[in-house]
Amino acid sequence: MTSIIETKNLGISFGNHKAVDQVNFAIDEHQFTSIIGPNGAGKTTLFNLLSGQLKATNGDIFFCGKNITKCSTVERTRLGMGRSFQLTNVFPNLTTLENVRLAVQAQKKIYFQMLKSVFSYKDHSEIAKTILKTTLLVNKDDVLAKNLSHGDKRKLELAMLLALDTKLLLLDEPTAGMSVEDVPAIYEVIERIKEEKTKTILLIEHKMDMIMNLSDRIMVLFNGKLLADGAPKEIIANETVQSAYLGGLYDEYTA
Amino acid sequence: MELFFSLLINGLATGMLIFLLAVGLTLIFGLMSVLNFAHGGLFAWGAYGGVWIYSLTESYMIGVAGAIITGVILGFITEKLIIKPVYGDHVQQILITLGYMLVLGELIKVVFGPNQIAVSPPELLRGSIEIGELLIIKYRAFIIITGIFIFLIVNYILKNTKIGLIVRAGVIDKEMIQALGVNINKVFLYVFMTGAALAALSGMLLAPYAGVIHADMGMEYAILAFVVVVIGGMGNVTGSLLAAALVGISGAFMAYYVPELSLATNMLLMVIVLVFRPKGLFTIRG
Amino acid sequence: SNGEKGSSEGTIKIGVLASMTGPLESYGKQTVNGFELGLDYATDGSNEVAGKKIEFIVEDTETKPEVAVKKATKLLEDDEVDFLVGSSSSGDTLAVVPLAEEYEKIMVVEPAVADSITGSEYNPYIFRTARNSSQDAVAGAAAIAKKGVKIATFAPDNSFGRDGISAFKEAAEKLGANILHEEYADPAGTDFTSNIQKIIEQQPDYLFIVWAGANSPWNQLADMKVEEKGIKISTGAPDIPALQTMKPLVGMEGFSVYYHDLPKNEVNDWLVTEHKKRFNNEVPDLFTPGGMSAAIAIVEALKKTDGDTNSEQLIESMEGMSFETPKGTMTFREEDHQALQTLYAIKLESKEGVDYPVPTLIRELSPEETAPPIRNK
Amino acid sequence: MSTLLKLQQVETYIEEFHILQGISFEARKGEVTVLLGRNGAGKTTTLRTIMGLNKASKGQIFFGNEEIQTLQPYEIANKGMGYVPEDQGIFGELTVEENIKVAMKKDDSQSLERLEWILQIFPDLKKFWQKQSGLLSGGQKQMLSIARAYVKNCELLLIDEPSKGLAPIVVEKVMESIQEMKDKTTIILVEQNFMMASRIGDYFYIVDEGRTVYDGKMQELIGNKELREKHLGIA
Amino acid sequence: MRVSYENKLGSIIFLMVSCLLIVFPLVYEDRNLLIIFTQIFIFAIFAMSYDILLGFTGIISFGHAMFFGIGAYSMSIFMKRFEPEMLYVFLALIVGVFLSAIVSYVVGLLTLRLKTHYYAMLTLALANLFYVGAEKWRSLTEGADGFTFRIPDFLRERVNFYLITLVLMVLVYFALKLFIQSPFGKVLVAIKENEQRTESLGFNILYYKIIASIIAGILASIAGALYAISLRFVNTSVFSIDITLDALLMTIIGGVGTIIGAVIGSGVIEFSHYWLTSLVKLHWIFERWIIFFGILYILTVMFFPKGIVGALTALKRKARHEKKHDQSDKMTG
Ligand SMILES: Nc1ncnc2c1ncn2[C@@H]1O[C@H](COP(=O)(O)OP(=O)(O)OP(=O)(O)O)[C@@H](O)[C@H]1O
Ligand SMILES: Nc1ncnc2c1ncn2[C@@H]1O[C@H](COP(=O)(O)OP(=O)(O)OP(=O)(O)O)[C@@H](O)[C@H]1O
Ligand SMILES: CC(C)C[C@H](N)C(=O)O
Ligand SMILES: [Mg+2]
Ligand SMILES: [Mg+2]
Repeated sequence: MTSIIETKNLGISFGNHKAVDQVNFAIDEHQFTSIIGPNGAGKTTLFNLLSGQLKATNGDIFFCGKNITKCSTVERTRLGMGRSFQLTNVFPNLTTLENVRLAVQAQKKIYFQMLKSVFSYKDHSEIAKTILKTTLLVNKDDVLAKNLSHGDKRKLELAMLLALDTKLLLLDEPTAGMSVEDVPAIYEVIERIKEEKTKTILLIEHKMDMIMNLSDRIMVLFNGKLLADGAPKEIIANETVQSAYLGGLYDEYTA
Repeated sequence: MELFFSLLINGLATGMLIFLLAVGLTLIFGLMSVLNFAHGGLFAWGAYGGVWIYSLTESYMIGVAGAIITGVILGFITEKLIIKPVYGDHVQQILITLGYMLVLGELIKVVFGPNQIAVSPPELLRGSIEIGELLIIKYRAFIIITGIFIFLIVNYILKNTKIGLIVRAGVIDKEMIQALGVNINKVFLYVFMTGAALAALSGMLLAPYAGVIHADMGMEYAILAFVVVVIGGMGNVTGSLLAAALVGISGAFMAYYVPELSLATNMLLMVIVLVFRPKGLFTIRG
Repeated sequence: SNGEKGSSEGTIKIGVLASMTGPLESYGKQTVNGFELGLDYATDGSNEVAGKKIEFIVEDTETKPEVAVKKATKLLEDDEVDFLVGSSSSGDTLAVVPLAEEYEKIMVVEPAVADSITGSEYNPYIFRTARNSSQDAVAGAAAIAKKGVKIATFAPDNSFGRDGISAFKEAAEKLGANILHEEYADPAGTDFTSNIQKIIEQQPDYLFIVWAGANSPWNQLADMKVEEKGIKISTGAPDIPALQTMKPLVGMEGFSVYYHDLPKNEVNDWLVTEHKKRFNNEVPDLFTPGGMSAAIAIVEALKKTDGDTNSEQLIESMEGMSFETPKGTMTFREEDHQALQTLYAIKLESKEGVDYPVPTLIRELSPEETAPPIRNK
Repeated sequence: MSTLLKLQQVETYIEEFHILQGISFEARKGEVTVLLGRNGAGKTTTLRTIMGLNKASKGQIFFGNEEIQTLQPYEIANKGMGYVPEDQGIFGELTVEENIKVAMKKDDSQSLERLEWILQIFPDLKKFWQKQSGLLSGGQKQMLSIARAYVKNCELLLIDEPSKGLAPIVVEKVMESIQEMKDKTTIILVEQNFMMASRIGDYFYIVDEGRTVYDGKMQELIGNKELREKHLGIA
Repeated sequence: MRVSYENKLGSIIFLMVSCLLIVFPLVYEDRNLLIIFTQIFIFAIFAMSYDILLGFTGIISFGHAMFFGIGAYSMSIFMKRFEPEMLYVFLALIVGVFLSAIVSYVVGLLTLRLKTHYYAMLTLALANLFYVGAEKWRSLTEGADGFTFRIPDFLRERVNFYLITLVLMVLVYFALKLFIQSPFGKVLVAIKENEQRTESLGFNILYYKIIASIIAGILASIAGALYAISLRFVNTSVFSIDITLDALLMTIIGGVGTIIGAVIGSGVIEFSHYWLTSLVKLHWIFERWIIFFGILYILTVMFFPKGIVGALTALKRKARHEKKHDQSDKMTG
């Protein structure tokens, strides 16, 4: 089986601070991998490297066997890597629907059409609306994104990623701030995508129950280094992970 | 060698003058991120107010004080009426301050008449000193000293108080700074008034230098001040000082050695700086 | 419906374009005041010529060519004026000049100076009572240029400055002077010391300056002790507010277009008295006599045609016409319709009770002496 | 125990939208009062209204004995209220140090003490003391926001979802710190992490569609599965 | 859906007004008004081109006069150097468009490096360099004095020219309306809102910014060419900051990001200018009409902070909301 994404000695430094340091991994297609680690461990930075928001100081990234280290964000997205952002990052003065429709438009590769109204692309709106429903954003089509509550913004963030419909999904704390009531539904959405076995998912989360239930594999980042990489059971047993990341709280989740 | 020093000193004096024009703008535009196109209007009013009092009292110092008072009063009115409603919205700032600039400029003509008014330096600062071959115009030396003095004061205040910090924080997130217990509206008002007072002061200092004041002087010099603030890096007083010196000195040397390009000097300088250092020569740390 | 208005009703309409706002506001107002006085003078207060009433409408060009065109078109089409007069800026005037031709109306140019108005952009409907740049230059040259005199020049780096200097150069060289160096500075600059430095290095006998605008070099010339270094400064005397900035130049020899003390004739006496009477004791300034001359020229022409406003006739009667103005006799030269006129070689002197240096007469420069080259062919 | 903050039928409009339609609750001294409710219920708006960042159009807010709904945010803050907003509200272009300094009164030894204490809880902040705060990781920003509110000595602290984005071990520390402060500082907490809310909360209110619809002791909620299912959709 | 409906309404009104304007010169002979309208149409095109940058791509430029000036000088120089014939008018237009496309391409490239004020100041400087260039290249431009030129007789006829500018404005309006409603236009708005996010959706923002910049530049150059024809005169003032400020003010007063706002703004400014200056005859205070002009700007910001169109939409939205409110009240009540 070929790996869909692979890194070789990947690293980035900010000044003399190595935020990501010599990270090597390869992820198989349709695998569900979670990344955990303390705050500031370099998880988001790793995502930024994979999706092209940041340029690696050293090392290489391969996507479907192709070296994409030098590719731009745009190229990577077009190759089939999509991501959501930890800190909500949407188009604040566009409506929820317009936000998602832009993602649909990108997915349909309608880039430079300037002589046709968007309203003639009926299917785009339909797809966007379906996705909004999936992500529990019903009745919010016409709300400007900046006026959404925090939790709803998180949902919109996810909706835009789903609309992009990429092979690889990089999810950065998708449920942070989502209400207890809605988390299960979002969890289900993610689980369903996993079950479909058409996409590869990389997930950053601090919610251990979610991670334990979904993951085929867990990678642990510590001070930019890949500290552990393995099946959920192994990882959770790891002492360093226990003491430096979970503290006493893990029991609560399993209880 | 004399030539070199002479060009240098004259360029530096022009630079200091530009710095004086720009320092108020550095506070208002650089720190508060307000695109105040009426800045020129403020300093034209400072010049007129100051010169008027100067001619009444025949005391240059009282004239300077008068200019500062004009600036403070005008700054107060301007902030309350014109600037306060548009913090954070550049597009609206452009419209309202341009409108206000028209009002200020025309009001000068109503109050002081449309003609230019001649101004000469006080007795003490007239003429020049000769040191060997080198000729130093007294008023220019005065400008250089004043410029450095003002720079030191403003810099001291920004470095040793939290004002600069609070203003920058307030621009980033006005609500949050209030939630931390800061009456940001008042701080903005005071900073604006200070900026206006500095603008007015610089107008007054410019008057004897140029020898004349006129109602349209505002727009003419304001652009130069904007140029310096941008080249120096927004909100960076030291940057503005250095940028102003750079503009002044390169102007002097260009006029001497490459006169064909002297018309374009400032703008060329700005293009070069912006293309190679997109955030200004001296970007603010942090 | 508009067609019937106008001259046939026995009213002659004149549209005056002037900068009533903007940087040339004071020039505009001088022109308008002068024009009003001129009509009074020429019609003996009746405002009538050959039985027809004269009306004039002032429009503000704001010193913007596009506004000037709009206003001129309004005057020509809505008000159906028979004459245009104006304007305070050469740019505005140049933009309007073709309209005069298109509508076949006489335009009396006052006080715009650009040579091209009666030169390359000339059309037969244009008459200019103002002196042009070349006349200035010839006068400037006449005041200082002699065989063997070394002259450096200083001017703003724009059309006004460059045209002025090239005309001066031509005139001065004709008189045998030697132009050592031409220096041009940023018209909006504040620091001219570099330029002055360069001039000093050339060691000329004279420095001839063409300057307009408030940011003048006078102070810096004094501060840099140009005159102490044996270089005499010469320039044109501007209007009174600008003279106030020229205190450092007392003693300077140059030329003047007009200062109310200079011309000695009845028209000027009348102008000075009347002006003082009407405008709380102020004296007429630089372009007031110009406005007056324009009015006199129009009335005189109408007298000749007996009130007929047909342009062909007017042109015919105006070409070569001489008329009395505050500056003495002016004559519209047949070839290019430029009014030849007296200019004045002067010296700036300080005078008791006057808070600016006063231009005092050295000698009158006759219209023939200052006649500029003909350049409209 | 005495009531420190009391809201009576508070209503708030944002632009033309009627967001809060009747919020009533009290926070007692020395307790942690938790606001629960689903996304968009109006919890954040409630905190913002208390802080004066949104203006209540109806109803009263008492802080101690004083009505504060007409005051300016800075006046409210200076009465002894602190706020950790949901989007952290850090000044991204300033350094960590500057963010903290902005909040501190000058030469306040008490604040310095508190700063010491908070930096022990979040050693990361110390490590990145001179770093531009906008470059911090998500969790670090959250820590900074909490720390900044802590250094001020306030009587009442409004905290909007502090645990989001924090590693479990840090969440635990935040919880401990809140416990530690409790006797001096009263806390109103909005929290989606039910584990955390239940561990440190004393009393809770449930907000739905801009109204407070249920309240009770935390213990009650923990013990009552039915209640949880009804109001929070969790078991 | 609603959005498209509202847009249609605006466009229908616009079209109706335009039709009225077409018959206007036939029924009412007032050359003065004709000229004012022509000027409005030309500046409407210019302001609309500016709105593409300011309203849709979020770019503040202080140098838009650059393209206006290029258009104006291309036309003027062609008319002066060659014969005043329609052939050369078209040639001049093409040359102007071509030149400003090149310049706007280069300037557009810089948007990638520079943000907000910095970009604004850079464009200010570049436009100023063009200004100086025009001043210096006197053999071609005759500097600040400028020069007059002849134009084809067909265009000299004011009614013809009025109709041409009107039709051009209407065409530009609808083309831009389509443009901003297109997928391309939507990406532009996305860029204005959040560049980085737009990129991560797979849109190459550089292309979009450059294309927007070029379109704006080309339209501005056409406006400049028309302006030169209307004056039959050109001088360096076409490169001045005042020209840019005009576009800026018109766009803001009308309502940023609305296209129609640019047209309305152009009309408002030209007419209030005309009206205020004509008041001078009434009272001496209006000699200082510029004060009132300035106050107009100030009042606009205070009472219509989103411009005239913005104020109208807000009113409408409020009305709709209240209606909805009433209904829901009824339902519950
Ligand atoms: N652009 C940047 N410049 C400088 N330092 C950075 C930058 N981006 C991240 N860092 C630093 O790199 C480290 C890793 O940050 P990162 O955002 O990847 O953490 P994280 O693992 O996602 O943490 P969290 O769980 O809190 O989100 C942090 O210490 C952060 O301050
Ligand atoms: N500026 C605004 N304009 C219109 N509606 C707004 C605005 N701000 C908030 N809202 C709406 O007000 C409602 C309440 O928002 P609030 O942020 O208080 O919710 P919350 O309970 O904090 O939700 P969350 O748990 O997601 O943070 C939401 O439906 C939101 O869409
Ligand atoms: C002397 C003045 C009338 C000069 C004016 N600036 C012009 O261009 O004509
Ligand atoms: Mg992260
Ligand atoms: Mg919230």
